[in-house]
Amino acid sequence: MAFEMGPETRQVQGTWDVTTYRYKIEGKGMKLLCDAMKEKKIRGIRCNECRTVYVPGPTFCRKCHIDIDEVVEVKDTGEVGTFAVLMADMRGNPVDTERVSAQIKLDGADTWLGGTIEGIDWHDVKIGMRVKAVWADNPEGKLSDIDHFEPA
Amino acid sequence: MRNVAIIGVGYTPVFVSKRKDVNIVEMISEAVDAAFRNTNLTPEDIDSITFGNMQTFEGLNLPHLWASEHIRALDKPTIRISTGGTTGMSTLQAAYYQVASGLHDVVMAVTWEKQSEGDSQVGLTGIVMPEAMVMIQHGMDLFGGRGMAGMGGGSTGAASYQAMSYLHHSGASPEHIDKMAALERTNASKNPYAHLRKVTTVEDIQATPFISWPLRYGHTCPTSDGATVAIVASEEKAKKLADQVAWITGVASCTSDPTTANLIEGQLTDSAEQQPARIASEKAFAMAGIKNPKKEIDMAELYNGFAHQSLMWLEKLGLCKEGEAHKMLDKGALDIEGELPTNASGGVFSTNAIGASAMNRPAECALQIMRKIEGEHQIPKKVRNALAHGWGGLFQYVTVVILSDEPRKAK
Amino acid sequence: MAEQERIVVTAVVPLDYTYNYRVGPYLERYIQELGGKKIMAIKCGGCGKVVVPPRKVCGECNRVMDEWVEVGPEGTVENYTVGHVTLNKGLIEPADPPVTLALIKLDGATSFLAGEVRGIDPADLKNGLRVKAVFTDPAENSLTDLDHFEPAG
Amino acid sequence: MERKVAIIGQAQTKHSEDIGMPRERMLFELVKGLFGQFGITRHDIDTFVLCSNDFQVGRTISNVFEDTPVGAYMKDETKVEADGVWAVTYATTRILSGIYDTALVVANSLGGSEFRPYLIMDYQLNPTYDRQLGFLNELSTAALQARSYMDKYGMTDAQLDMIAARLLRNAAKNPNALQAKADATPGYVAGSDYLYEPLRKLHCYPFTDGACALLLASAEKAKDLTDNPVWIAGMGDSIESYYVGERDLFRSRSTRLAAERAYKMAGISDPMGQIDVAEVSTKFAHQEPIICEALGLFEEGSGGEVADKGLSEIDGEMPVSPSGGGLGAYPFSAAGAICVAECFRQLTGSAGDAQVANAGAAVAHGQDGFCAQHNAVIVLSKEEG
Repeated sequence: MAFEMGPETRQVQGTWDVTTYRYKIEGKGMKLLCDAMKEKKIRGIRCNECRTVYVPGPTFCRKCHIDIDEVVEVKDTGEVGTFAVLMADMRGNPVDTERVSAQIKLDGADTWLGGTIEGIDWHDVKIGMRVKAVWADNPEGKLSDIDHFEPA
Repeated sequence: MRNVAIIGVGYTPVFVSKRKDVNIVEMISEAVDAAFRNTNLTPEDIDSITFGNMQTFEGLNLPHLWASEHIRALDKPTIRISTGGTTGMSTLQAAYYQVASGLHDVVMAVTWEKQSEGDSQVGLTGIVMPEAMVMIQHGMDLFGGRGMAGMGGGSTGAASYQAMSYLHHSGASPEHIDKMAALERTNASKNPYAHLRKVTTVEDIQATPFISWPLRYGHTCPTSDGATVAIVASEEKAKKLADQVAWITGVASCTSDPTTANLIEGQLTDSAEQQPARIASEKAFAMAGIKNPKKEIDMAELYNGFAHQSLMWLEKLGLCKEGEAHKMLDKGALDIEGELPTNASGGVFSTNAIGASAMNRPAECALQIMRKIEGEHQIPKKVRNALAHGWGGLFQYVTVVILSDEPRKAK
Repeated sequence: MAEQERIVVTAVVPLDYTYNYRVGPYLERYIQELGGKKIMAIKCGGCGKVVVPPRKVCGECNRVMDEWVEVGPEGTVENYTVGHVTLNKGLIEPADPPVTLALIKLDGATSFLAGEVRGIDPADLKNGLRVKAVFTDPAENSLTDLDHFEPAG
Repeated sequence: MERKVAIIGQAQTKHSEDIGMPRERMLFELVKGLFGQFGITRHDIDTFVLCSNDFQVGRTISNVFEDTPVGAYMKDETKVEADGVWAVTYATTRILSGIYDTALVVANSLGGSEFRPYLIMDYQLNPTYDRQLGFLNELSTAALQARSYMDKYGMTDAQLDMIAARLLRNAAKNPNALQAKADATPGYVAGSDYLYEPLRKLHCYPFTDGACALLLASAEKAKDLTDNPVWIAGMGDSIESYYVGERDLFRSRSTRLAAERAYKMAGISDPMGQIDVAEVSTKFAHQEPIICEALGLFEEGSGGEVADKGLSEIDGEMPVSPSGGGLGAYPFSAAGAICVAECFRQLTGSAGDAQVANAGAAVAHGQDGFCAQHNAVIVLSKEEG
């Protein structure tokens, strides 16, 4: 059976006023991480029970459902957990240079951290590849203090 | 628990990118009417209604309230379920539990989306927007691409992480994604209720540009307007009301932590690991009395927002060994005529009215079992057991429903 | 465990989401007819009720409604409230002068239509008051072409 | 139904205007506290039923970041998007099915500090008509409902003030309530500003941050975990027309139908005689008589008389909302779950200063929509039945 679409009807607008919200977000792990980055260090939180190391650190363990607050430092080297090569921008237009975004499992951490990989042709990036962080010259305590990662 | 069957399904007459002729509740009522028509039931036969969609996609809070007349809910129990991409199946599961518990005998599950009225990219971004703002406040370079890149470029970027990890661990090649995409689009061309209905070749897929390696435009799903309704009933009622039914023999859901990326707290799992799929499917198989799913499951309808996912889910849901899915694809086993027809409907990948997407999976399985498929995608072999799968949340939430041609045997 | 140091970050998201809703054939015709200063309602072939604004389905008898009838433009106030505030994006703002909101049973309709009654001291607003519709002139091809109500006669 | 389901424990936040912590932390502490009461862990829970709302949380898929705080990591979980009573009924259904033995219900919202409740209500309006015109909103519709009841049955403004004053006094006996005044009088209520006539500020629910968790179990499991279970004896819900202009606002048809279903299941034929206490989700003072009458607790139209005679006081003939109800605190999504939790406190004799003597059966109510379009009812009992 063929379905015939009826005539077009007009549109009216509505909004969802997201700007009226005041979202409260746990900031402890992010502050711990950013403070450490000022010293070119990376810190997270470890669960005392299952020994999982989270970076950035949450205030409770996902698996054990207990409060956690043991600060640990992890290395700025690690391996590529997975990656993607950005070839179009948010609007779908091709980008001039491909950018390698990766999820990196830092040595000593059980979670992944996002970052950009440079200094290698994107065709040669592999999962499991060793990388190290390249720090900004004058870290300010921001996520951008790790400028990028490069092959170790 | 009582046995429960799907006794009928109703779709909107079409799933398309823009229904400009009707408003939201008018569109939903088309699927409700179709379900009544297909089952010869009337609203008086319905004890209770379950209802679901992704409400932020249309900017409507609790839309079942506005829709109450149009879904024929007046004076009936009604419940709204919302679990993201899996909403459709979660809504069906709520209907299942209402009947299995003995609370109701005949329940109608109503699921829909009219994505043309909102902006689904914006809606999806809204999941993590507050966290992203905090990361930007802490110096994350979201758009410049330096330093910590955060999301890796929207939902496709996050899906690319998953695709890459899957390819690496399974040994499949990017061409397998193209091949799966072509297969499903071609299946969709046979399905009158599919949105993208063009016979598609591997070359067609490969002609589309990359968004984020390894994913191309041709690997992503459309956004659709449409609604799907299923009516479920107890064993006693099913036998009275319908000549052909499909039994719901297993249900399960499982969640992990949001795995898209590190947000403001480190996340535990690789988004290609999908342990919830393993946990949920094992539970559903056990409930359905299925001991060897590789042998006993005759078809699968999988939730694939992106083309690599069909292959990934087959492995994670225990329908084949890890690393085997692409070999089955090469052998033709996933074709409509194959040994494990996968997304004969064309999948979410070809039709995606999000709230209904995870409902269309069990709906298609049920119609295949009843041999009531309209269109050319009826699976030729007898389907005894089918697996329907839903996926949602922030890459971390899985639902599974097993449908069978016979009721569940009492233990 | 000691009381944890708590750092709560407040985030405000700098964008609002916009939606475009199709009104559907019932409201489309309703709006078009307002331009001709007509208020069109829809009648249920089952229970005979006449509802305005018009819509597709009668919830009581589950029928698709398709019989158009003109109602009003006069009607009777059946319920009302005087607002000493208004809500602007969810925030309470004082209303000076107070606003009126009435549920009006238009002649020929069985449902009540919400509307503002002007040209009357809010203290005189009462149930049973006869009112008539005032239309925007010239018409703007919009829902607000039925602009407000005022006392009849 | 072959099985019985019991509520074995409840936990609530201290409801406030600003809970001062992220939602995830609020939920984690709430659930940790509840588990602590019974010495159980998240692994003892078979299924999690969350209850929150995307618009209230301000993000798509509101439960995404709620799973791990409630302990649902790698567990069965789903989300109801409605008032918390529906989450309780859904969790009950899941246990009744025989597939699960324990269920945790967690409902929450941060309506005090995070979002604007009246704006969220606007998003429920038909976007093609009511939302375009702006006549209907949370307060104007409530005022029409109040006027409808008061006109129909001759309830006076003073009697409406009495209802609100009683609820505020009750709330003062509830350690978790937000809006409370131990010596509230009708005059105190009448001294607050008019919003939409006849409603004044103190007839309305306060904007509330809060959460409620309930632990449900099958009969067998309940007896393992507690000596003091409260049984879910009956439940029902019903929806009515969206169109405010097509409803009799002075009565609640959907509450009546919901109650009929719940009472039938619970074997209650005479609610006035058989129910000992009610916790009713009244967002506005005038809704109390409308809903209570639909629940069959008082004669239709008796709201004024009930207020005059003090029949619904904690020591009255039919105590209603000893917790202060919706006027004491109204965290969206959680409000109805809190009514269930308060009934649990009454039936286990742990309601403190608000304790009703000899409470054996209770009714809890929750609502959604303008002028309570959608209503749900749960009957709770000390008897397994």
